[in-house]
Amino acid sequence: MKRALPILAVLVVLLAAIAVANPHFLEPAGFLAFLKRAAPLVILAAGQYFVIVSGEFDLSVGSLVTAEVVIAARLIDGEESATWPVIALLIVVGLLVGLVNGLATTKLRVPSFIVTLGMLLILSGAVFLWTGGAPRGALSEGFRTFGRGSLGPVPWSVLILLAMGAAAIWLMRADFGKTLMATGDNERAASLSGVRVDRAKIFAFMLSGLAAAVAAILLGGFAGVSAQVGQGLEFSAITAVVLGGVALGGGRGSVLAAMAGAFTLEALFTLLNLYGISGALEFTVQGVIIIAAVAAGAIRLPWKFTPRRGDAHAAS
Amino acid sequence: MNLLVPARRGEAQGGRAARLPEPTQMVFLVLLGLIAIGWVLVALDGGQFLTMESVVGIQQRSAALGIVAIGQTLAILAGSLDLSVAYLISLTSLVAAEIMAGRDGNILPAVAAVLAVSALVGLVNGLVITRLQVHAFIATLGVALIIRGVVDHLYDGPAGKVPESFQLLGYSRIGPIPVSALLWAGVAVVAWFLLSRTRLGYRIYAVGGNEEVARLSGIRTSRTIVITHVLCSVCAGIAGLLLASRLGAGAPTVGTDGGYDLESIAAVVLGGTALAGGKGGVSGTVGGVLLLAVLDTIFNQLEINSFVKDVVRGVVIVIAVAAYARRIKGRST
Amino acid sequence: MSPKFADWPQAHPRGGGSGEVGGVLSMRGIGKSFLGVRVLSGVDLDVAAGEVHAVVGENGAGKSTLMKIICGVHAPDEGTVEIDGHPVSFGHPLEAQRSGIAIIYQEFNLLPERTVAENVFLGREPVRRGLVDRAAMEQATARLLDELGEHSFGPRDAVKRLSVAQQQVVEIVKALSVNARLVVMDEPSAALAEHEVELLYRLIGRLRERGVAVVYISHRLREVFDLADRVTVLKDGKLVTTLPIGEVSSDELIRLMVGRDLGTYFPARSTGAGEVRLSLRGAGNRKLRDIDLELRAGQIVGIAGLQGSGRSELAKAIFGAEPFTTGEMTPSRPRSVREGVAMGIGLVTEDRKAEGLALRQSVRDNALLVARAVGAKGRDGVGGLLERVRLSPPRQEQEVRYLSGGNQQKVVLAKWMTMAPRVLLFDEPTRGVDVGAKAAIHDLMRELANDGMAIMMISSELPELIGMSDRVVVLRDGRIAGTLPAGPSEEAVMRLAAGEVAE
Amino acid sequence: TTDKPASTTQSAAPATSASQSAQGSGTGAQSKFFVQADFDAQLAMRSQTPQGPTDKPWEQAIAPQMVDTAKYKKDGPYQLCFSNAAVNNPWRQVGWKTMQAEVGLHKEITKFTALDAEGKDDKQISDIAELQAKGCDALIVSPNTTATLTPAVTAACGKVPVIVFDRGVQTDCPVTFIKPIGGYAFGADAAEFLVEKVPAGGKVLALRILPGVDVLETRWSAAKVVFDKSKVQVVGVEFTDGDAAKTKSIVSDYIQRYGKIDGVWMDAGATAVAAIEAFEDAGLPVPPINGEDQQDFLQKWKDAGLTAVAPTYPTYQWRTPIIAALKILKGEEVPKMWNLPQPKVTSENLSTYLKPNMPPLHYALCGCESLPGFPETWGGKKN
Ligand SMILES: Nc1ncnc2c1ncn2[C@@H]1O[C@H](COP(=O)(O)OP(=O)(O)OP(=O)(O)O)[C@@H](O)[C@H]1O
Ligand SMILES: Nc1ncnc2c1ncn2[C@@H]1O[C@H](COP(=O)(O)OP(=O)(O)OP(=O)(O)O)[C@@H](O)[C@H]1O
Ligand SMILES: O[C@@H]1[C@@H](O)[C@H](O)OC[C@H]1O
Ligand SMILES: [Mg+2]
Ligand SMILES: [Mg+2]
Repeated sequence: MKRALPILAVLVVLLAAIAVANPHFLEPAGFLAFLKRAAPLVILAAGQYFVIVSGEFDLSVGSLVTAEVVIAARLIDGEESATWPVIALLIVVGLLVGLVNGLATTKLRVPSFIVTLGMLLILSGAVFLWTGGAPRGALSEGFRTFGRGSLGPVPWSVLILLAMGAAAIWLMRADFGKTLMATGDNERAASLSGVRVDRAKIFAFMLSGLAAAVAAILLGGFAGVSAQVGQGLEFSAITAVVLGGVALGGGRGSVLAAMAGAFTLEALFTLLNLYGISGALEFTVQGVIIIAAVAAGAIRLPWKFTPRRGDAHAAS
Repeated sequence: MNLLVPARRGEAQGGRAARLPEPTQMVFLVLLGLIAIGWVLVALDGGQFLTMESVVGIQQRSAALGIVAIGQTLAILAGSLDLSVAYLISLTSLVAAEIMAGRDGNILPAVAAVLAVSALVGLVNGLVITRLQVHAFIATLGVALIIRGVVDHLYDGPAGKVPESFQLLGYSRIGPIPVSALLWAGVAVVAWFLLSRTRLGYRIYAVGGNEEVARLSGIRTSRTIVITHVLCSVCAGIAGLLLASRLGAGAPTVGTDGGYDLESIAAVVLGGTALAGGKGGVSGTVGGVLLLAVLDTIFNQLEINSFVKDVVRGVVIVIAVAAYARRIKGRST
Repeated sequence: MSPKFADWPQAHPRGGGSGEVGGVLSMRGIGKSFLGVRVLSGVDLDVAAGEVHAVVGENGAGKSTLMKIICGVHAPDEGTVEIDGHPVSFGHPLEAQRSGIAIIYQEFNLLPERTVAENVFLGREPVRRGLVDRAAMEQATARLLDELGEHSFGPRDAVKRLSVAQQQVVEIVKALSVNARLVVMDEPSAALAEHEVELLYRLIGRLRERGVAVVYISHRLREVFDLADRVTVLKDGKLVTTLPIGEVSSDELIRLMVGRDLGTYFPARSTGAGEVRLSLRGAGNRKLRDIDLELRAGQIVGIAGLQGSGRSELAKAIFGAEPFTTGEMTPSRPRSVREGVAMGIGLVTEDRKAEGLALRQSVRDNALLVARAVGAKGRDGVGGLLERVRLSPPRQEQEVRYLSGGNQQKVVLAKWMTMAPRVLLFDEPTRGVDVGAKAAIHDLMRELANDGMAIMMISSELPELIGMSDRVVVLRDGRIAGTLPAGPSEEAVMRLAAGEVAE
Repeated sequence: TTDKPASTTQSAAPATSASQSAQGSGTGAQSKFFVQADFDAQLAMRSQTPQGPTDKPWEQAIAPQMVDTAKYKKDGPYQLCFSNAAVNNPWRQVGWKTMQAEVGLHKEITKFTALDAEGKDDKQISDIAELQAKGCDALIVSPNTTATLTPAVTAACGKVPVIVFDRGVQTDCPVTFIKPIGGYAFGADAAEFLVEKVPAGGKVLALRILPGVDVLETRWSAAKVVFDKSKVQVVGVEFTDGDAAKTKSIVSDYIQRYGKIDGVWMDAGATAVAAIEAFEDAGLPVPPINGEDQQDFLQKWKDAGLTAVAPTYPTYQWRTPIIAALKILKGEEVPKMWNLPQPKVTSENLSTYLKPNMPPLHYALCGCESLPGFPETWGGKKN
């Protein structure tokens, strides 16, 4: 919580700025709509957090999201009864992709940047190979409920977000989280303390895959089948995590802050939109803000106390 | 109870692995193997693999990526990386074509402007990383967004015009060797020379190997990183010039469409340079780029669709780097 | 550029000490804070040419920080530094280097992927016509190695292939190659075995002869008394005193450092041995051969040996971090760290920072790491444990990296004690640990033994090893060269370690 | 040696713009891609009757000016080559499958060599060069970018008969250029519909994919001309990147901000359904809207009884280049500018285009129903 304070402060300022421009935003409906829109990215950020805190990267989540949506559409093919089996399958696929990423990273000892870059290519190639180039089939209404519908006034995606967020926080407080954190901090020490570091990292990748699967269910549900749902999400998720003050390289930062980072990014997009920054210049503003935010965080914290191998080269 | 357990895996491999060449050399073996496989496959398909046109094609296809990847090699060796090259290429292609505006007399100013713009972007990358202490991944991603915004804001399609004389850069060849390939070779030789023969090169390896050790040994690490980023960006600028000469105009999407950011990084690691820095070199990168180009040529000849290509590329990259990791592990035990 | 060892006189009597020649280094009123924490204040230090000046103090007393100020790594917040009477303010290590200051840092400072010559001349590569002159660099390195009598490796070997001791030699060569007026050595002997320390002594003697000033930091008081002309004591970042070495005794020095009497005694030995907790019969692997060893409840078994004799390998193999490929281990041979832990074995590794701690995590999280890794219960007792290991102050939420070396080692101990291990292996438990913490760790080890734990202790510091062990096993080239009963002489141990046949 | 043509007659900058009439209608400045003459020509073409068989619109041509091709005449069998810009969206997927099926119809084509440039100009330039060496009898090009592919196409013209389709090039060296009427007609069809259905003063939201693509720029610039002359108020012009989620968010934001949106104009149909859903999720009736001939939109239109129109950019144009190539090689005349008819889907003819057994992103005007392999090859199900 303490570590999440700076980013939470930034978030509050952004939210206030949005509210000034758009008073609807403070009404429950307006705010819930914002949460709903942010939910997929926040969930992805939480998943990415586990990987980053363990000292790795997951660049494959964007294409995994696309692949999941395309798979769902083809398999469900408008068939209501297929909804639950396919959702189960999507989750299995997400976990499986994470498993492969994790195994290749730990057992083949390939830097995760490369493993997941390869996975990005493989997934985007394979899924379209399978569908012949464009999404086929259709999602069922039941499937779409999660991204579209709500329980009373509260969108399902917000409920799912809350559940996932709580689970992520709980996981990081549990033994798994503590040992994962230690692994990201000092893999050798963790291993010599009996931590199954490979297993911990594989599990982290699987959580990222799971997050991608859930994000895909929400995004597919929200807007339907599309071949580019996942485009660029990997960079957004990593940016969100870093914005939350979580260091690339591992061993530092809280999952709450990572999720707050995702909310901040989403709030930033909303704000730029509201203040009518021209479509293109939005990117420029975004770039400046991200650099500035990370720079501010770096200067605030003792970024370099004990020189540590790998700090400067977190990409490895 | 626990008698005579079998020897460890690491040990068993040690002997074999120790005889394998460095990763930067291994990539050329893989390249040869791939050419052999390609030759067979294409022959079975009833075609001819290394025709004059495909050899020229391989070089043409490699040149731009090759030049960017050389720059990326420098950045990665110094323990950094540059995700802004793709947008920078778009930007510099536009700067070049706009200034040239179809007139021969403007070529020199245009080239100078491109070099200045790219050096400036490299300087910004380097300073954000060293002065503001932002991780290279985020710093260069941020700079990429900034350039993207500017380019998208100012341009919505190809612009400017490259005069005939400058287009020779992209199109002429001397026998089977395109001028663009010579340009690539030139950049590679300069980079190789820089890395292996100059103090700056030594410093790049040192900073990438361990920044703290480098600093304590009296190296101005920030300066080294900044210079490396300037060089990396200048390489991207040169690629932008080359692409402008090929396209006859500047194009706001030429860099991203080419995927020069992630693909250049892939080529570098495929060439055996460690993503963590401090280990590897230019020759490996040349091999890595050629490997990707030969793969492309095989796919082209066999008319395999782009989805299969992506899958194969992904698998090749991971397996190659896994092989290098094996080798290194074998060595160190 | 290359130093001329050949010109050095061969004899090396102790130098004239302070005052004889002009001061090379003079520091006045040095103060330094990190993140608002005061680390140094008002420290003065003078070093004369040809003087060996020892700097001692507890962990965290500020010795390394002071050295880093000399060498341009940190800028002082207050005070002045003069070299040869000229005030200097270095903004970068490079500038210190150019003023003729060389340093052997406490932490290893080499690039494993580069060659010995490249490391030695790192940042100062000789150039000819703008290009790096490899040949000159390698020749100069070869000459320096030759001067040192080091022939086991050459200038073109990659540093990653060298042993720890060989790497330490490279560090030394690197410092010497600067041809400095002032050489700072921050615990240069920490990674060296006794006979290698001898080599270091000779070297320092030659430097002194040449009029080079040497600042020498060590936690081993014997070295201080062997080498130094004067000694400066730091405590809590403040100067306690500077004295000629002849005017102080070892007990006094300890009192100055710690601020109280400690005595130089080790806790009393065990009275009797309990049941056999662990035994090896003919155990071996690629580094070890034919090891027969018994660890008994209540006993401390000391393992002696030269650098690379296989002591750490033995500890790691018993623990399950490395395999035994031959022989037997009872009750069973662990195939992984987790199996070792499950058998009740713990290992306090020799390299705390690299292998023992997750430095950015809290004291509590580190202390609980093993328990969490194996999913064990009993986490409420952590507070008590931290008190028991005498962590001071026992702040559980503190990040471990902010602790002194001694306190860090206590956290490592607590980490294993959460598991109440039956066998605890200590590899260099007091390396880089100050005298105060050292005594605390010694007391604790004996306490654990008395509580019935079986303990194995590896140490390169013979007095400590001899003082603590109920039995001393000497390793040589991966084999047991001999076993000695409690309280052997240093000579007896060395004779076995260095290769004379045991009876 | 050079692989480049001796001279290129290109004018890189898009032709001069006319009618800079922003009028404060919210439509912004006119696109620099706008060419009044082309605009007028395309709008006129909409009412002309195409020549050729009515049941095969891909063989029809509007106001053709035939060119002689005798000099290309040669005996079969033939090898055709195709340099494709990309297969990176459903529109191109459908077209590409259609083209391959068309090739399958002709025994005299013994070899069909296609290279995919994956959306990279530079790769397409090399691809075109490489194809020239493969002994092709004719080269079909679907250029990735108009200006930048011009030199490469010019170079090829000197060696083989070249057929260009979809996006154009800035040279008339190809034997024929095949395209539907064009983007102006598309944009105007949709805008005219909205102007008719949205009450005066009504708020129209315009959604565009991205700037800078000529076929899309013309669509918007034509709509702008239409809107500027009308009484509707364009409250926003937004770019969606073709992303459904982003589209839905943008539309929701506009609904929230303005309370009511009276019409939605889109430059392409891919995200039309997402836009519709934004109204549904807000519990509002869907205002008049345009989409494209994609199945998901047509389905939604029917199910929800929308007030809608779907201009098209027919994928059947992918059949024409093959037909044209064979005509050229047989020495038959072809139109210099082969303008294909560009029908629009309206509520009257909706049922003829809606084919529920086809995948959601299938384009109805594929002209592929009679081709071998239909519907499975296009991802459809037999029923
Ligand atoms: N870069 C830094 N940032 C913050 N604090 C630091 C830094 N370097 C050292 N310290 C703190 O300064 C104090 C003095 O540390 P220093 O390393 O100088 O002690 P030392 O006397 O060399 O100890 P040891 O005997 O363990 O080597 C310690 O409390 C240490 O934690
Ligand atoms: N020749 C070598 N090359 C690289 N590393 C070595 C070499 N020799 C020893 N080491 C490393 O040094 C460590 C200590 O080795 P070993 O167990 O053989 O010696 P030791 O007797 O424990 O000496 P130390 O005093 O260093 O602990 C081991 O972890 C080993 O990996
Ligand atoms: O090639 C274009 C295609 O990519 C786009 O989607 O629709 C119009 C076509 O001209
Ligand atoms: Mg120290
Ligand atoms: Mg040891």
